[in-house]
This record gives sequence, C-alpha cells and structure tokens, in this order.
Amino acid sequence: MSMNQKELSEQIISMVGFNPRQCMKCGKCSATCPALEEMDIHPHHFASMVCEGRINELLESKTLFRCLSCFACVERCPRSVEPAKLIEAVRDCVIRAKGANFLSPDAVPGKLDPELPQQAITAAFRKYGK
Amino acid sequence: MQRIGVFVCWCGSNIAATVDVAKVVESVKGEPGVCFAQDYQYMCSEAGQQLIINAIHEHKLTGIVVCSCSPRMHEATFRKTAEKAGINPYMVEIANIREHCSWIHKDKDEATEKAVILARAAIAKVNLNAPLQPGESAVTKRALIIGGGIAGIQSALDIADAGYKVDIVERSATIGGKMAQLDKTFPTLDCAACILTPKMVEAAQHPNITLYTYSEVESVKGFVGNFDVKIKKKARFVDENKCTGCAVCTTKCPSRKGGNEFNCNLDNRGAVYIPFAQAVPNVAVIDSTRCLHFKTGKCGLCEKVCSAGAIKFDQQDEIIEEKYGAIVVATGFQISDVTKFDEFQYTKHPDVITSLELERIMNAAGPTKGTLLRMSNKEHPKDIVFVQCVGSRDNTARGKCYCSKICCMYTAKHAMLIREKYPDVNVHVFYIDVRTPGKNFDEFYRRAVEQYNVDYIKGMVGKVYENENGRLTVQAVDLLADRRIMLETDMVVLAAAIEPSSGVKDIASMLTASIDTNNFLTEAHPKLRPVESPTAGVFLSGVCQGPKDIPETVSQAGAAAVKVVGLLAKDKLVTNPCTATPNELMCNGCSSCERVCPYGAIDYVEKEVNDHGKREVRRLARVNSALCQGCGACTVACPSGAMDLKGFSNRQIMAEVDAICK
Amino acid sequence: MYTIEKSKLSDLFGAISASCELYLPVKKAGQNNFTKYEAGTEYCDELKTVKSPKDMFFPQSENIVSFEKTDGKIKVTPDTIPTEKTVVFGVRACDVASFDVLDRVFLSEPADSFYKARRENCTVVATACSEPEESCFCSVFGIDPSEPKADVATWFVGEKLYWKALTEKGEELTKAVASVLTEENADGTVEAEKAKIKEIVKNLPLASLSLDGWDGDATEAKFDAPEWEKLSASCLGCGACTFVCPTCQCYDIRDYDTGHGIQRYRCWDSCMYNDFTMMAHGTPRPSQLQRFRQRFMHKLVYFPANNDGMYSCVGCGRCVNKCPISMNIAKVIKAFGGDKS
Amino acid sequence: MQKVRGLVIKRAGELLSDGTVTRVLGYKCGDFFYDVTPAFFESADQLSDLEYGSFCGANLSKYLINACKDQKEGKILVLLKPCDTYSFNQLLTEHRIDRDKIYVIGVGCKGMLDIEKLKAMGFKGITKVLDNGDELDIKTIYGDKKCKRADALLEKCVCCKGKDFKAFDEVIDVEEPGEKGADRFEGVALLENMTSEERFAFWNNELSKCIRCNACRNVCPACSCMKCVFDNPVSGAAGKVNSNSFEEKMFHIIRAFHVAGRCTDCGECSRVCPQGIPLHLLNRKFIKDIDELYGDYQAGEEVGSRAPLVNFTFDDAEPSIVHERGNE
Amino acid sequence: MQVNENAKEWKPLIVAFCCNWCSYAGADLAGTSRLSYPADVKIIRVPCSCRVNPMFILKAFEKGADGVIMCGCHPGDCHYSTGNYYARRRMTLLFSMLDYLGIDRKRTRVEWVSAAEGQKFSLVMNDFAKTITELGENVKLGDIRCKK
Repeated sequence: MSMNQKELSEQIISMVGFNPRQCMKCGKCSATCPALEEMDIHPHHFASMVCEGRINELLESKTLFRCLSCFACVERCPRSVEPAKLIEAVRDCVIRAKGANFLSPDAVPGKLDPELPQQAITAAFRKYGK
Repeated sequence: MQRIGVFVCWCGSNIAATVDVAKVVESVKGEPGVCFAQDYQYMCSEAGQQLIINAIHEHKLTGIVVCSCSPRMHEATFRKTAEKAGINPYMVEIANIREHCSWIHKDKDEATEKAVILARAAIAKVNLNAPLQPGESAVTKRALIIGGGIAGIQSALDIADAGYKVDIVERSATIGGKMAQLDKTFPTLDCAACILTPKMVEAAQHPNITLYTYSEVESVKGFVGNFDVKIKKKARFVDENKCTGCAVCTTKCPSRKGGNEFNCNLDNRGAVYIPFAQAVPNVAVIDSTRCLHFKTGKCGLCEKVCSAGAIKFDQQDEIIEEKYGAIVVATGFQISDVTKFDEFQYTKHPDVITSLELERIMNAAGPTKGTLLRMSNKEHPKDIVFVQCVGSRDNTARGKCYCSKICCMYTAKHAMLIREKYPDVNVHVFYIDVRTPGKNFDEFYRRAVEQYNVDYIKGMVGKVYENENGRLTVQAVDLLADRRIMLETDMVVLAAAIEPSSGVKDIASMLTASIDTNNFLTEAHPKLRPVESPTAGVFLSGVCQGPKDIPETVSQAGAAAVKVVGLLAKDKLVTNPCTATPNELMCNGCSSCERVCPYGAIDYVEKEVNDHGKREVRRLARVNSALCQGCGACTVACPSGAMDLKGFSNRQIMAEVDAICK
Repeated sequence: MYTIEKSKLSDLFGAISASCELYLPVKKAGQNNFTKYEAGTEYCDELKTVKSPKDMFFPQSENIVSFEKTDGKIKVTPDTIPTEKTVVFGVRACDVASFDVLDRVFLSEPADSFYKARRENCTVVATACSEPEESCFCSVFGIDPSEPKADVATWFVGEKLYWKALTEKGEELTKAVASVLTEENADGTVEAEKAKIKEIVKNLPLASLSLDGWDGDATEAKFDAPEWEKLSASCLGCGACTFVCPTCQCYDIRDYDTGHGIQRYRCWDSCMYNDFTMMAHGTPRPSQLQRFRQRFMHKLVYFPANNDGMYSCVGCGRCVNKCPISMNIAKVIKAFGGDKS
Repeated sequence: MQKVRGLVIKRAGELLSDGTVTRVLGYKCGDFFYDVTPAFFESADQLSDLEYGSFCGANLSKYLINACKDQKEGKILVLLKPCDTYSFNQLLTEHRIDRDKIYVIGVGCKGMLDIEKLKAMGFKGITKVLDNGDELDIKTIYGDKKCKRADALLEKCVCCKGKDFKAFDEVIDVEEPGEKGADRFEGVALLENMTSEERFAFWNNELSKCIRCNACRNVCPACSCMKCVFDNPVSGAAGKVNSNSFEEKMFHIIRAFHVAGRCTDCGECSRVCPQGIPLHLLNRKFIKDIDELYGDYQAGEEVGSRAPLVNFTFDDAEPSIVHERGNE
Repeated sequence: MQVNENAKEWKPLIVAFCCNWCSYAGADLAGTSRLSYPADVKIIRVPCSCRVNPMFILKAFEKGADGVIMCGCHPGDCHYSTGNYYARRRMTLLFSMLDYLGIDRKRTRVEWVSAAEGQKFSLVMNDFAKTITELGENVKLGDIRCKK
C-alpha cells in the first residue's frame, strides 16, 4: 500500500469513527442496498478495501454517487460497521480533493418532484459538484 | 514466643550469585524469635527438606522462614515438610528472594540488603503466625438439579445411578426441555423423542430421583455440602396422584383461544392441558390465567368430565424445603427475540418462522401433523429459504455477539429432511460461514449440498417482503458471484440466536454464581474447571454455560454429575483455613462485611456475649468458613477491625510493613 | 512595682526569651493555647486558654526511656532530664493554684524527676483576671483571681502592665528584664483593680456553689448516691474535661516500636476512658457511671483525703465550657445540693 | 421557643401517662442557657426540667444505642431535629438500634445556636440569650448586647440539609420546607482550590491543636464501634495521644475514612471539638468525592441503603483520577 | 526512610502491596523474565487488593516509607470476582483525602497488573521509583520518632 493510500485509509477510518475490521463479510449491507445494481463496487467491499488501502479504486468508483444515503445498511449491519458512513467518508475525500465547488441552489431545478424526500435534496447538495 | 528457623536457599547460583546468602543468614540471627539460621544449595531438594526437618527436631522450632523462590512455587512443598516434622503447615512463611530479588537486581550488596529485609518481614510475620486447622463440614448426600431438560435429566440419571438422591426442579409442567420439541437430531437424523422419552421415563421411575415439575427454586441459603433450598411447587389445580393422563379434560375444555407453547404457539391448547403426549409426569395442568372457572367462577367442565376426580380448583402453591450437598444448574436456553429484525417480516408474515417452529411443523405431533405447510394458507411450499445467523454474531443492541453454534448443523438437517421428504421443494440457505467442527459434521453438511442439492448461497439476506404474487421475495447478494439475488420463495426460516433462559439471573444471584454479559453462567476456570461455577458446590450443565449441541450437553451433564458425585462421596469437606473470623467482642453487627462478601459467607446471629463481665445480647457477624475463600474484603469494610483474616491478619501485615520500613 | 506599656509587650517578651524559653497564651487557628514565644508572636489576652499550662511541667506526651537491641543485648537509655530555663507568662490564678495540686502528686516522694526539673527551671508569671467569666468559680476554692500567687504577679490596667515580683525567682527574672521595665509606685492603681475584680467575682453566677459535704471523709455518703446514674447517663466517655483540666494528673505509660527499638513514653490518660487503669484481669470500672464518678470523687473526696483537705479542682471552668454535652463539676456539686443561693 | 418547649413537654407527658413510652430522651436545663445536657426523663413530673431551646444542637440519636440495649421495659421517646433523623436512619441501617423500642417525635427547627460563635464575636461572660426570631438579646456580666441570629448559627445549621424528617412517629412545630442552607461544600472547594502546600499548612495548623480527647469520636453517631481501633492495643493503631504530627493525622484520616459513606454530616464532631478544629471539612470532603465520583449519596436518607464503600460499579473511576484533577 | 549508618546517598523506600493471584504472580514473572526494577521496592503479599487496609498504607508512611503502591488484578479479573472493585473505591477516596491534606499525591499509586504482565510490573515499578526519587524524602508523612 502506498504511503498516500495508507494515509487516506487512516483518514477515512478516523472520519467514520469505528474500526472497519469489525466487518465479518456477511454481505447484509449489499443484500439490503436498494441501489446495488447501479453500483460498480458493492457496499460490502468497502470495509475490506478501506482496510486494505485500496482507496484509489474506491475514489474512482461510481458507487460513491449512487449511494442514496438511505442508511438501510447502517440499520441492519450486525457488526456496527455502518457501510454508508464509509462510502460517505470516501466521497468526502473526493469532494475535498475537488475543492469547494458544490452544487449551488441555482442549479436546483425550479420544479422538484414533490415526492422527493427532503433528505435526498440535501444529500444532493453535498454530493454533486458542478 | 516463637522459635523460628530461617533457611536460606542458594537455588544453585540463581540466588547465591547475586545474594550473599551467608550474610543473610548472619543478619537474621539477631532477629526476634530466630534461634536457628542456615543456608543450603537447594532447600527444596530431599536433602534440603531433611535439613529443615532435622533443625525443627533439634532446635524445637515452632516457626519456619524459607528464603527461596516464590511462595507460588514451593510454599506447598515447605508446608508439607513442616507437617512431616510435626509442626503446623501454616507456621511456614516464604521470603521470595529469587523472583523478587536475585533475579532482578544485579548489585550484590543491594540484593543482599533487600534479601535481608524480605527475610525480616517474613520473620516478623511468622512471629505472629498461629497454627491453622482446615475446618470440616458435613455433606448432605443429595443433589439438586435446576432444569429438567436433557442436561438436567442426564446429570440426574448419572448422579442417581451412582447411588445418590437427586431432585430435579423444572418450571414447566413436564421435563424434557427444548429437546422434546425437536423433530430429528443431527448428524444421525434419529428422532429426538425416540431417544429422549426413554430417558424422561427413566428419570421419573428412578428410585433415587424426585421430580418437581411446575416448580421453581424460591431461595437458596447455605454453602457447599449444606444448601438449604426452598422450592415453590406451583398449584397445578390437578391432583398429580389421581390424574391418569387420560386427557379427556383437555379435549373438553371450552377455553381454546390461547396458544400452545409446546408447538411454539402455532396452534392452540385448552386451559387445562398436558404439554405433549409423552409428557413426564403425564398429568394435566390448569392454566389459571385462561381457565374460565378462575376468570368467571363458572364452567368447571373439566371437573365434571374427570372420572378420577383429580381436578382441584382450591389447590395452593406449596413450599418444599430440602437440604442439598450440591446443585447443578441446567437451566438451558430459549430462542432469542427475532421481532427486532423487522427486515425479515417475522412479525408480519406467518410464512416467516424460526427454526424451532419449523421443528414443530415437521414433527408428526406438531400443528400440521408433520406435513410441511405454509402457515399462511396451509399449502405446500415450492421454495424455502433458510437465513443463518439471525441475531448471532451481531454486536449491535439487536443481537448477540456470540455464535449460537448449533444453527449451521440443524439447518443442514432441516434442508436435508425437507429435500428427502419433498424432493420438489427447492431449499436455499443463505449463510455467512458454515461451521461444522464435530464428528461427522462436515460430512453431514456436504451431504446436504452434494446429495440433496441444497442451494447454499454465501451472503446475508438483506430483506424479505411479500410480493404481488402472494409469495415472499428475498433480497440478498451472492457474495461469491458478487451479484444481487432476488429470490421468490414460499417460506423463510430464521436461524435465531439462542440465549440463556429467562430467570437465569435470579437463579445466579440466589446461588451467588456469576454470569457474563450475555447471561451465560461463568465457569470457575474456562479450561480447567469448565463444569464448576466459581461458587463451591454449584455446577454447570448444558447451554446455561454456553451454546452447545446435544452430545456436548450430554457429556457436560455427565461431567457435572461426576463432580457432584465426587463431592457427595466425601463424608466431610475440608475448608480453606485462611478464612475471615470476627472478634465477637468488637463486632458491631453493622452488616458492612456482609455487603462486600462475594460468597455470601457472612450472616448474623443474636448472641449473648460476656464483654468484660457485662453480659448482653448482640447482633454478631458469623462467617461460614466453608464458604469463605479468604479474600479479606470484609476485614477492611469492618470499621472496628473486628473482622480479621487468618494467615493474613492485620497484625501480621502491619508487622511486615514495620519490618520492611526498619 | 514595675510597669510597661501594653504596646511594648514585645520588648518584654523579647527580653525574657533572650535568656530562656518563654511560653505564653497565643491564638492559633482560632484557639488560645500556651505556645512557645518566637519573635513576632502575639500575646492573646483572652481569659482562658483551651489547655491549661500544666503542659509546661507535665506534657501531654513525653519520652522517658528507650530500649535498643544490639547484638542480642538490650541497651536502655533513659531520656535526659530537661535543663532549659523557662518562663511561662500570663498564667491565671486558678492555674497557678493548680500547680500546687500537681506538686502534691509529682513532688511527693518519690519525686518525678522530669516534673521536678521542669518545675524548678520555670518561673511563673501570673496575670490577674480583669474580666472573669460566667463559668469561673475559683472563689469557691478560695482562690483570688485579683491576686495570683506566683513568682511574678501582673495586672493589666488601662494601657499598662503592672509587674510585681513575689519570690526570689521572680526577683531574678525582674532583674533580667529590668531594662525594659519602668519602676513606678502604682499600688493605688493595682489595689483599685483588685477591688474591681473582687466585686465581679462576688457576683458570678457560680459563686454560690457550696462544697459542704465534700471532703476526705465523704466516700461513704457519696459513693453509692443515686445521683450518679442521672449525672453520668449522658456522658460520652471522651477525655475533653480531663485534657483541658489543669489538675487532672493521671497518665499512662506506653511503648512504641520505632523500628529501631522501643520508645517508652508517658502520656495523659483520662479516667473517662474505658481502658483507664486497665489491668490483666480487665478494668476495675467497667461502666461509664463508675468512671464518671471516679473523676469527681477523686477531685472532691479522694484527693482531699490524701492531701490535707486540698481539693483537686481550682474552679477554672474549662470543663463548663468544653464538655460536649455540658456536664461538669459545677452541675455535679449542685446535683448533690451544693448551692448556697 | 418556649412555645415549642411547652408542646414537647405536653406531648411527652401524654405519651408517658398513656404508657406509649416509659422514658423520654430530651435535654435538661443547666446553670446557663447554653449548657443543656441530654437527659432521660422517666415520669411526667420530671419533665419540668426538660429544656427545649435554641441551644439544643446536640444530636440525641447516638444515645439510643445504649438505651435500646438496657433491659428496661417500654419504648423510648426521643426528640429529633430534621437533621438528627438522618443519623437515626443510619443507625437503623447498621442495626445499631431497634426501631420497635423507639418513639420518634420530630421537632421543627429554625437552626440551633453556637455559643462558641457568640464568644468569638467578643461577648464575654454571657449569662443569658433571648431568642427574638431574627435577633438575639445577649445578657452578660458586662452589660446587655445584641446580635443577628443568623450570625450565631451552628455550622451544621448554616448548611442546613432541609426541614424534612426522614423518620418520625409524630412531629411538633413543623417548619415550612424553606430554602436549604448554604452550599455545604463551599469550605471543601475553597481548600481544594488551594495549592498543596497551602492545604498542608492549613491542616497542620488545625490538626496540631488536637488534644486527642476523642470528643469528636465519642459524639459521632457513626463512630459507634464496640471497640474503636484506636483503643484496641492489638489493632496496631492504638494511641492515647498525638506523640507526633503524624499520629493526629492518622487518627483523623482513619476516623473520617471509617465513617466515609456512613457519615450523615450531622456536624457534631466540629461542634464538640474543644479546640475548634473544623473536622466536618474532612467528612464533607469524602461526601463530596463520593457524590462526584459515584453519584449523589446521602447516608441516612433511607434505611437500608447500601453505603458507597460497600458498593461498586464496574466502571468506577480509577484511583489515578486523584492524580489527574486538582491543584498541584 | 532507610537508616544507613554510613550515611550513603538517600534511597527511597517503596512498599508495594500485591495481590496473590495477579500482581504477585506478575512480579514473579518479572523475576523469571529478569526484568529489573529498583531494589527500593519491597513487596508485601496479600490475598487480594481488597485486603489492603488504608491503615496499612498510613502505617507504612508513618514508619518511613516514601511511596506506597498497591497492585491488584485488572478490574473484572479479580480471583474473588469483586475484591478489586472495592479496593478501587477505597484507594481512590483515601488518595483523594491525602491529597486534600496537602500530602503529595504522587507518593501513592494503584496499578492493575495481571499475572501475565511481568513487563508491566517492571515498568510500573521503575516509573514509580523514579517518581519517588524525584520527590525526595518523605518529610510530610514520616514519623518524628523514626527519624532518630
């Protein structure tokens, strides 16, 4: 693992505040995930890939922006690993690297689907850069 | 005044290389009480011990100090030596001048000086030593088994066969426990009832065994060899001696709305019932919470139909008091609560069941008479999904952090039995790991895969929901293929974690036995004393100590029985002589000591004392030396210093402090 | 007669302490006690010290002999007899009288060498009580607080201290500190002060106490009196009264293991304690009633019986102030009917 | 106060006459207004000597230990102030007294007065104090004086624990549940905020006055041992005297330690100390530590509660906390 | 303080109370592993840390100890299951009181040392001895009579 990768890995672990080595690779996060088919790297891979320091692969993963932050995986993980937090942490790494070019309120379409949950809109602000 | 001999060991060069042993000998000669001092190459050798024996005889020694290795090494050796020479073994003290001195200090002067100080401390202590005699207590030749499952039955039979009286206390109306609910057993697939019921009958008929079913332990007092136990025999409202088990009442009872616990509430039973056909004792019991007679004062149908006249609505709970020498805890397990796992729809959909429920469905005496049916529509299923580790290996608040150990094997059994009986049913098992350590276990699992085509999929199930076809969709991931699986099925069977039976906490606190964070009873030593609890005279049998399968339970039950027999075989128990003793004239009776005693060894008596001519009745602490393990917690809790510890008395320790600070 | 300005007391104390150790009432942490003088120490003019000055001659604890074991032999070393010259300043008349009581015990043959040495080496400077308090009853024992009988008697009047040597030792001390004193004929002032004090003393609430019936022959009449039970019922059995008392002279001798040998020391004991005069067979006074009775019988009956009728109470009133449950010798005397009023 | 005295005498007389009790444990008048002595009264006519006034600070509960043991028939009536009931409960908890032999009359309390405080204010030769509510009229040999009642309260009353009775059979003259007294830990906190050297100097100064008269111990309701370790020659700690500066500390530390978690903070130790040592500051330190480290606990609040030193939790603070907090 | 006729350099005296089951065994392991610590440390064996009476500690100081350390099983590992929990409360309060009286809190310490922690035992003793040596002679607590 290169130095940078290791540092990133440690940084992610410190951001999430738990030890991803608690993961016992049961796959319940992926099994639970409603957006699994959209993802290239599945949630259950995140814990081991972070531990192994395969951060570059994760940084380029589509998964980061397919995750709905619905927290179903967090709810159901039997090992208190909270995969969504891991994904969020990797995503933060990407966003930090990009600078502060987050989505501005102007970019929000005038007419939003009223069914769209508020949480999803807020999440969108955080997630999608220009 | 003691006549003390000091023996300084060279331990070859281990001590002699850094400690000037001759100087130690010289330095201690002027110490109070010392009338002999000598060094020798190996004190622990035959010759060294003989030297001590000779010196004891020659100099009429009353106390011995050996300056040598750690007392944890050879204290017992030198105590025996002293005993051989005719002095009390507790008149020996060890000054540890090897591990605590010669091995850690390089400077010879420094090490020698320290060795002298350590020797002086030991001498100061011996000066205050008193001969100690291990106490003796009688043993009641009767054992109590708490729990009448296979563990309890097996322990009881083994103890009874060895010739001792045994009582089993079982809180439900029949013995048999969880095993009686099982259909078949792995890995042999023999019928559980076929192997269990003969044992139940044997226990019931054994001349040395008394069964107290529908009973609970009310209180436990006393100590190893001498437990005083109160057992509450709950009112059955049926005269056990008159009831013939004809079951007429059970069929006539009009109150049939309540669930049948034996069938996991998958069907109903009457308010008067016999748990199952082979119940032991085969006697009906009236559930007063459901019985119309108790609720409305009317009905009484059972009374009318009972030809034996066994119904007794006025029966009362009965308290039985009995003395026991040993107690075996065999309280077993229960299925943990799976309702917290709402992703599996257990509470919402009748076709999502636990494995124990499946056992009942598969059993000929079960709610479906042994036919595999969906509980929702009573149709034959086409697909069945098994979900492993529901609540096991789960460190969140919902689950248990441990592996329940038996689920992998019973799921393989279920899968195999279904495929055997209904080859048209597809069986899928979602697993995290398949754990099969055990004789013929892995072979058994492989047979399920290879011969019965059971579909094992690695990956936990994410969620289960009812789909538009009226079937269940299981959403999961095949971790090996790394792909999503959406599987339509008719039934979902959850391998729920097992946990210690409710009520084990109360039992543990009554017995002052400790439990771990999962409520499993703690063993005295995890490897070397696995069937004993830390409380003397209390033994552990079966799942109450940790998850295990039937053969393991039976072997542990046997092991516990052997320990019990070993205890009951003794006429007298020898107790640790280094126990706490209260000074009656100083005791305030304030209860401080009782509160810190981890063994419940202290109680209080009203006793007349003669305090320098003043006679009065006082409340005094009394230590049961058979229970006391000599920790000394009470000696410090006691404000007046009335409580002292033999072998480590206040004065002895203060004398050591004094000697060291000289 | 000599005088010194109150504001110049420190000069006097400086002069005294130049040649010997000076002890005087000093307030420390809120309490007035006899304390060794050091430059800057301030005299406290409160009427009573908590502890009496008996510490001067009979300290609460003193080493008397030590034992050491070397090479199997025991070496006995008696503590040396104190030789320091001391002066104690500010002793009240009652406390001065208490020295006579203590002398009876410690100076009668065989004399206590430690006590004797300290007593002989000490010059007592007494001070008249210009403001006696409600708890004082020295007059009952024939003590006149306006005219203390010590080596030197002093009076504080106005802004001056009046100084009069009464004994040879007193003369000697006066000579030694003459440089800071002024010779003055002030008999008139002092006599007026005495008269004032006498007037106050006459009207003190406890002045009416009567010792009728208390003497060396009263054992039989008093010993089994029913009053003792009521009086002693609330006694806590602490030693506060005995330790503040100027005349209590009982002591215990104990050994202490120093680690290098044994230090034998003598310390005050209290007849109120349940291990007082403990012997191998136990204590001769197992109940608090017996111990309580002992104290007062000793002061008012047994002591007079052995000392020509001298009571071993001087009416200082310390016990009146300090007893935790306010039981005291005045109440005892009254309970037996000893009130003239 | 005369009114309360009247009520107490009337009620005690009734209870003696109807046989409910055979003895009354109260206070007896002395020569002065302030020297009240605890006393037993066995008949209604003896009650004329019963005193109940502003100087009845003494806590009578300890006397019940011996009173319960004597062979006399019938119950003992005891007068307890609200704060005394804590000690009473603690004694019950420790099985030192027998509730069935005792009849408790709780007497309402406005705070008791401290003669030492009056003397410290400079009043000499006090012969009488008239309690006029907020103000005191002080008669002395040297003339009449006045002072505020609040300035003459006993330390324990300044930090009053409240007007609730924690045990009683009946009550007389109940006070409104007014505000609690001053913060009782103020003095402790003051010391805690000093430097180690200042604290050492403070305690050296105070404890060096100790004359080992054992008044603090003998009055203390928690110090009810049959034989105190300091009186017991085999305890290794026996001593009659402070032969050195350590022994007085040893005595007071061990005494405070032995009553830690059992001390009801009744303040008797400080009240009776002939040398005015603020011993309550030692006990309150333990109480403060216990409250802070193991959760609030008031000994004597309820009968049968488990004292903090015979109790624990798995996640108690480590002893190193002492090293981590406070001043150097 | 140790009396040394030749008045060599001052050396601290440290009394260590060790429970029989863990810490005494830990000290034994330090010995078998030859992990040295200063000879100033003298160990007194007690069955359990809950046997250590505050009086023993004060007595040690009175008689001239410069530091007192108590070692027991780690909380949860007590051979008698709960002894060290009581000891923990007792020592915490005692040390706090000593500190309150202005007595160096650094002279007292509690460490949990298991039977497997020979290394830790040695490190703890080295560190404690160093602390005590830096603090110097115990003047605040010593007994006058012992100083003769």
